[in-house]
Amino acid sequence: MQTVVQTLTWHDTWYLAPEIVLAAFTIVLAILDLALPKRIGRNIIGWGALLGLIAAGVFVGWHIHDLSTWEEAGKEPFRNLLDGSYRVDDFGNLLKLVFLGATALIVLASLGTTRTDEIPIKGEFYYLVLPAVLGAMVMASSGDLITLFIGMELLGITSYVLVAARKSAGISGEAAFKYVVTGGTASAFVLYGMSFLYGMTGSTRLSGIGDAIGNAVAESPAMVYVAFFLLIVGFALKLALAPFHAWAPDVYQGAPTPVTSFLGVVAKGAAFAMLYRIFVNTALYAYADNTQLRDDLYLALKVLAAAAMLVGVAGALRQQNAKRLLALSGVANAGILLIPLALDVTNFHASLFSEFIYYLLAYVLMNAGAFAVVAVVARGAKSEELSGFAGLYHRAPWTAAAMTVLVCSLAGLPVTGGFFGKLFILFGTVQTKEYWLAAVLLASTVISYYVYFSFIRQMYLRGGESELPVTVPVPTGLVIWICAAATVAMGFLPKPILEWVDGLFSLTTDFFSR
Amino acid sequence: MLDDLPILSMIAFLPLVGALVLLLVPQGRARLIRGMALAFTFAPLLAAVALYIAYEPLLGGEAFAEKLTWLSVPLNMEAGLSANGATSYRLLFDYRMGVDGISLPLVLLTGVVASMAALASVQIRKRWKLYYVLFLLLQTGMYGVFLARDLTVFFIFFEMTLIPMFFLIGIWGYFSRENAAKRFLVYNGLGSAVMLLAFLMLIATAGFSIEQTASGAALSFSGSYDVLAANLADPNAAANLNGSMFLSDSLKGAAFALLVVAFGIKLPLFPFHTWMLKVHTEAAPPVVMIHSGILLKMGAYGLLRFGAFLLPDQLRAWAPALAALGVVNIVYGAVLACVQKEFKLMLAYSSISHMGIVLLGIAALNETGFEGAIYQSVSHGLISALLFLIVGTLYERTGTTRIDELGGLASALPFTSGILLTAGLASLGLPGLSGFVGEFLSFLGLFDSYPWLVAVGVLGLLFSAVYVLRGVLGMTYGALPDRFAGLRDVRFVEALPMIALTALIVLLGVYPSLLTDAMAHGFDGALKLLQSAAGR
Amino acid sequence: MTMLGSYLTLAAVLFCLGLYGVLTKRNAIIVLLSIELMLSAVNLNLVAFAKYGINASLRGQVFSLFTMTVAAAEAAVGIAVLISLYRRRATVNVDEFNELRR
Amino acid sequence: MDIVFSQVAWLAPLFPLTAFAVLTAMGRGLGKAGAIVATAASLLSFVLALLIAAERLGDSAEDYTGRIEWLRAGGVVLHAGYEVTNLTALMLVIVTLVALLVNVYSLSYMKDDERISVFFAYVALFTASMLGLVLADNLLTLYVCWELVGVCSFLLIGFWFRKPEARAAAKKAFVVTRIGDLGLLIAILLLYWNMPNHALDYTSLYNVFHSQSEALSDSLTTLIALLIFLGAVGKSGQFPLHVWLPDAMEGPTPISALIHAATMVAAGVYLVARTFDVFEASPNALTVVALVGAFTAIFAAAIGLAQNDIKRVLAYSTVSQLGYMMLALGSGAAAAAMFHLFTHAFFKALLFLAAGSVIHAVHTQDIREMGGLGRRMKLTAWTFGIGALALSGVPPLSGFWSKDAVLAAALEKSPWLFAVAVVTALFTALYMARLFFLVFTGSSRGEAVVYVHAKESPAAMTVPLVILAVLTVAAGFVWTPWNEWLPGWLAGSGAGEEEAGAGGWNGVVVAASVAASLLGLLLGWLVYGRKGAAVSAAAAKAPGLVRILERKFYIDELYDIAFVRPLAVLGRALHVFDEVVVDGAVRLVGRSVQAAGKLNTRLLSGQLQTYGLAALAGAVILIVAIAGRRFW
Repeated sequence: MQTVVQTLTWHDTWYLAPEIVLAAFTIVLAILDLALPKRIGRNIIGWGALLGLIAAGVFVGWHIHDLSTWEEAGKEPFRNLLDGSYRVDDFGNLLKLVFLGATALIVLASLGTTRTDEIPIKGEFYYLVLPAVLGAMVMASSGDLITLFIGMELLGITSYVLVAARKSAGISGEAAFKYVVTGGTASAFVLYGMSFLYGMTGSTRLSGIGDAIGNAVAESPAMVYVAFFLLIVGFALKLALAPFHAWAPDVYQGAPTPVTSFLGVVAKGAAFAMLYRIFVNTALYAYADNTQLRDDLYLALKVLAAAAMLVGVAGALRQQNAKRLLALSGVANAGILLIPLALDVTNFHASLFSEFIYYLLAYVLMNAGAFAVVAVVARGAKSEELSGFAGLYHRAPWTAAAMTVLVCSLAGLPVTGGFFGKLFILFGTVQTKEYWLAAVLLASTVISYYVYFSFIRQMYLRGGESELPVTVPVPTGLVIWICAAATVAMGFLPKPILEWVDGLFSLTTDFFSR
Repeated sequence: MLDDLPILSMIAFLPLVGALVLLLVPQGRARLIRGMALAFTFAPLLAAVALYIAYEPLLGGEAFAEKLTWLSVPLNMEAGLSANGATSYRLLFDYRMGVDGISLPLVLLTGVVASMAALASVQIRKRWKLYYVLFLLLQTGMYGVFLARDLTVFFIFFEMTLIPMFFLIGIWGYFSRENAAKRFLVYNGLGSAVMLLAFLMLIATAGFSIEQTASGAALSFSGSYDVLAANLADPNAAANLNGSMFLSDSLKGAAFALLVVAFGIKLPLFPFHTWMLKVHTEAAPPVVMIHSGILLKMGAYGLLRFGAFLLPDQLRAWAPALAALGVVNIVYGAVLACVQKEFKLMLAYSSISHMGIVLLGIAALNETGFEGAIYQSVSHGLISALLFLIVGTLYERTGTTRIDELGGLASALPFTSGILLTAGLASLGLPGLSGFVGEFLSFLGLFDSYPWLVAVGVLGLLFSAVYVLRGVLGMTYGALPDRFAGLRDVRFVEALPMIALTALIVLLGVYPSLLTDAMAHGFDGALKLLQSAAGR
Repeated sequence: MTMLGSYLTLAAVLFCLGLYGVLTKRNAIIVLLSIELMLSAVNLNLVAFAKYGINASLRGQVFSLFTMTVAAAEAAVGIAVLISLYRRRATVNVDEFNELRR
Repeated sequence: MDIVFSQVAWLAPLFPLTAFAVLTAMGRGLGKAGAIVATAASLLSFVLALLIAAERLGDSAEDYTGRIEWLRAGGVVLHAGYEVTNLTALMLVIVTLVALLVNVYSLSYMKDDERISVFFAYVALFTASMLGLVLADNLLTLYVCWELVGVCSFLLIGFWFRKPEARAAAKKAFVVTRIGDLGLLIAILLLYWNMPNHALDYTSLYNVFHSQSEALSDSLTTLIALLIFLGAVGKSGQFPLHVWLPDAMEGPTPISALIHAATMVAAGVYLVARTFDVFEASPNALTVVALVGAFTAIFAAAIGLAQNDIKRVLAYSTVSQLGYMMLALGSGAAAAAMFHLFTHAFFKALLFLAAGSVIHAVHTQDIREMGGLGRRMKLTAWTFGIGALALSGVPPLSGFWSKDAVLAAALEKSPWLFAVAVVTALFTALYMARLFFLVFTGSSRGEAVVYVHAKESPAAMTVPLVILAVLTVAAGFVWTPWNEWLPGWLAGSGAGEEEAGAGGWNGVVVAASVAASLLGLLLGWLVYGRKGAAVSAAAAKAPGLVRILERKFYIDELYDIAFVRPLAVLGRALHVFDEVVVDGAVRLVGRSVQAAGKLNTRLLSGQLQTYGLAALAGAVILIVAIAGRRFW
């Protein structure tokens, strides 16, 4: 059957406003960067990028508000563009907000720390971040394999360049190359899987696939399995889930610190968004027709999650380089973030998205904050080794305190966002009776105490050989403290966020309804 | 007059307030910092005493209970639930505080030991400010654990003791303090992780409650003790929720086993005890006072609280095992204590031995045993606090606490030695001192059901005599080595907490009703449950 | 359906070749090219499905067009990165790109 | 007749307790003044004791009991109470009297010690707890005081704490007696759970056991009796727990007199007498008591023959005499036992104090370095002589009468026990003679200087000697064949002793005992008393035997091998176990995690294609494991 292609109307541009804003800012800033004479510092472009991100964020917020008004009006709160290849719904919007916020934090932090010797062409960094976020946003709100793929590649390619931005250091180039190859291979796997998905169902529309997948499994299950497992492998590579994680530490170490935290937060989040879009819309949607497929796939996801959590923390045990350590803890956290998706949806447990986004938010905060601290410390100590943190308690007590909060959150100690994020995920796991997974999560948490202990030890129990105080640039300090404060706030009052998410998001409307 | 102001929260959070205030004081003002820390340590103690005076055993702590919904987090509802007529589906984190005959003595103990430790902290020579901030945070955690009435709140307070303790060990300890701290953190982290799993199991299966509102059934999960107790006690509770919630015995058993491990680590139970040896030897004496004086008691408290009040069947099923383990603890710890050369290690092992007696009391499953367990916890808390106080002063003067390196101190430090001797006698269970009452009650309680185990356990008293005298006499009696000739006895500041603790130990030994009366009726609910459990 | 089968087989072979290249070839250029090989396998798949698959439509072909363009961009970036790296290391041997480790 | 003083009997322990409190509060500064205070306190309680006894002399004085609730835990209600019976009244007099005398004596004996006030504080605490023990109306209260007297004895044995021997002796005393205490504790637990309505007081015991009620099975009764007896064995230094008592002589001599001769060690006998109903309910237990007593008596007497330390000789004789008392108890004659306890308290205290006065004079305890002191210190010699004769059972001194009663009881029980007792009597006389002659007669064997300066002790020390000597002579007449007042009076109440007149006038007994004692004395004179008799005469004749006796039958060595060493070995073994196995397991877990981490780090070789291969392997495993299940 031939569907009539719905064309893009002017009216629709309103729904694309955030994306358009970002694109516009990218172009303007690029031109600005060329036009501006050398003597003028490139921080202006940084501030511009920040402005763009905020503007986009405002529009997203506006959309969220619109949608909720529709909901009150009894209208289904989502909008299909290009007959469903692009969806503006709460799922997308919430994630977009997270991405934009995270990027804004990172950019703000980098305004303080990045020096010319780290990123020679600062402007480049700033106006390349925007298209990357744009890609992430597209991934978050696509309803079609093609658009998903475009978003993925937009994000991917720009981040390749960003990783390489630290021209001075050879490792940057090496990291970029490794990232290119891994990323390329990952995309190849994902695409190959997509192609089979399309082949089995005859549609690239997620909704179409969801409708057709049931029969497809009935006809030729093997092909469908092939499709999905290719996808899983591809995403496992992108998310650096164990044992697909080995590239992550290298890339994270080689990349400029702001880029690293961008990869750790936004790129991961976007990949998760894509994973949600595909799996919920197809496998979970087809649950009624075919439980077996879904069970197998989700079991695979659970296993991956478990492996990631354990390998991540275990690997981090012996790391001496702060960025590599955080990279590996990122592996573990990716595993944790994967759990909600992998859990069954039962009468009593349907809050997978709340669990996911809450922990994602907490993770964004602690990660961005931690990397900001790393950047500051690295600046002082001229190295990214843990030893750079030695005696931080004397040299910069407040920064040390903030770092302690962030580390506690990473370790999932109360009362922090990380704690409640983990708590909700655990509760979901227990509700769906996946006790083994809960046990693994807890075990990895306990091991992670050892890991994060190394930060604490350096900061409090070691006298720094250089007792000279660390200078914290205002913007970076601001970010650090925003992150720390927000982390604590999320620990004491998770309610507002969750109420909000619960009010906006609903599996049925955001994914299933056509 | 007390029941109109939230005294329990005051007790729990005054130290926290103190910590926050302390943060604002400049590092240099050592005296001011110390004074404020003392003030904020004694304040909750006074509050606790006021509570003790106002507490009516017959009425229980109802008058003081506090409850306010801290978080009520929405859980997304699937079509299935709304089909069952549920209109809202939430996860409740209630902030519930309460006091009863079990927690009251321990709260008092916390107050006393913490205050004495604060006084003893004169020995702390570096990083005053951080020390006292952490010290106060730790107190909030400890009070909270004993006062909480909701699993999540309990867990949070429990974890709150973890971090400050970790720093206190790691920064102000002796030579291999980092190792000890790391061990403490990971081992106890493991414990609390296991505990959390058990808690979540309970919440997710037994924590539900349905209230019919005008708009329909409001379904919620919470960890509040009352809800859990109600559901767990009600055999057909599962049916209340169209069967899809399950309270299978196997699950209850698993949860209880997890709890035994979790609190066993704290207690410490025989195979899980090695971590606390390091803490005893490596941490600074005031910190050990807190650790061995209070933190260990959380294990006993948790077992009683969640065993006797929530999972009586399982406690009953486990009682023989617990009793046996208790005896193992007693004898194992005592025998090991007999051969230690390091006094602190000897004390550590004796703690293991004494906590074994607590286990016996719990395993007795009758009021006598339970009260014995709590009494023993309190008295051991006081005694070991006193002992480590002395250890601190001795180490300060002699630079060692090895039994074989010391001797004849009675001629150089008569006062300290006298107190040390008294403490030793108390810890070997001399009647007239607090140690005897707890031990006697525990044995008495258990004897009814397991006379032979008691007969073996009593050996612990014999061994305790052996190692205590070996240690104490070895250090205080005999000829005084010349290098100690110039030692000066304690100053008044140091003597004060010693005298106070000794006085308490004697008081509790001579007039035990002080505590037992407060504990009376504290276990009525649990005993009822246990009876019905026996019935089933 | 036989046609489809053979196309898919060919695509599979290509994909595996590409993967093999990525995993074994020492020359960075070849590695990048192998990735392209994998992507072209995908394209072959898409086109084949678009022709012979159930409810065949232009979608697959459109998809493949997108894939090619993006692949081109990716390759370009890849080469650029490689060149900058080559400037510094004076080698394109993948084995020697191991400054980042442990 | 009204019994006003009995009602305030609780004051008796209170006086010394207050003294103790004052002395500890004041601390060392008090010095001599403290001593005065303590002595005054003991005087007060002595007066009170006399008054109580006086008002009970009339036969029909009923018992008085007063109690308070000590602790209520759930169902358990434990009382603290006191009870005044004729028996307790008797004990009160003994204890307070000896305590008073010892206090007076110590005023001068200890005057040069800078810790004198500490000493008196301990003594006061001891007196208080001993009186509490005597007055207690139930077993728990008794147990509490029981432990307290133990601690005081421990403290006083170790009073000269700088001496390593003192430290060792103190530790030994505490630990060994504790073994017995645990028996008592278990007995109490058993009684608590088996007595009707959990009563622990003597009255209920009397009701339950005496009326042969079937509340408790025979075997249980026997078990309880034996456990109680175990406690007595520990305290009264009966075999096999006697080892601590001789070592306890490390303490100051007045303490040996007070605690380790007259009062505390007798507490075991008192305990058995107090709970005699339990024993009567179980004949087997009684037999055990008798046997242990008899054996201890002869065993200790034999050892006493070969000791060279004046105090140790007395110590072993104490053990042996306590054996006598146990024998009497075992033979069912509680009154006889109490009678012997009564007399023994006086003459043994006398002997110890006299010995103290000797030691005070010559600063040695080794009788081989003494001799001829009789000429230098007449009073001491005379009093000591009286005590020795009394102990040897020479009529008409008190020792004769009480020993007579015991022997009679033994004969009733069985001729063998009687025989043993008689032989013991002979030994007793022998070693007392040896002691007396070696110390007081002949010529000095120590350094001449010491001998020259040795002189009679001051009045504060001699006066108590005289008083005790008088009592030693007189005390026996409360129970003579023609005046059976004591047993009747005791039977009047308390321990309830129908077959009181166990003694009676029995020609055989008298003849045997007199013969034995005289023979012993004669032997002693022949070997040690005559001119030119060598100190080591006996050793020369039978060296092997003497060595065994000197080494006290190697009991200490035996225990060392049997218990002390194994415990230490076990401890070390467990220590290793703890380090290696238990902690090793923990470390192993940690290590394995670390190893996993290392493995992961090894994977991160920087070789991109290695990463790829690892990933591929993982992918294959995953797919085969999960998708594979469906298709194969």
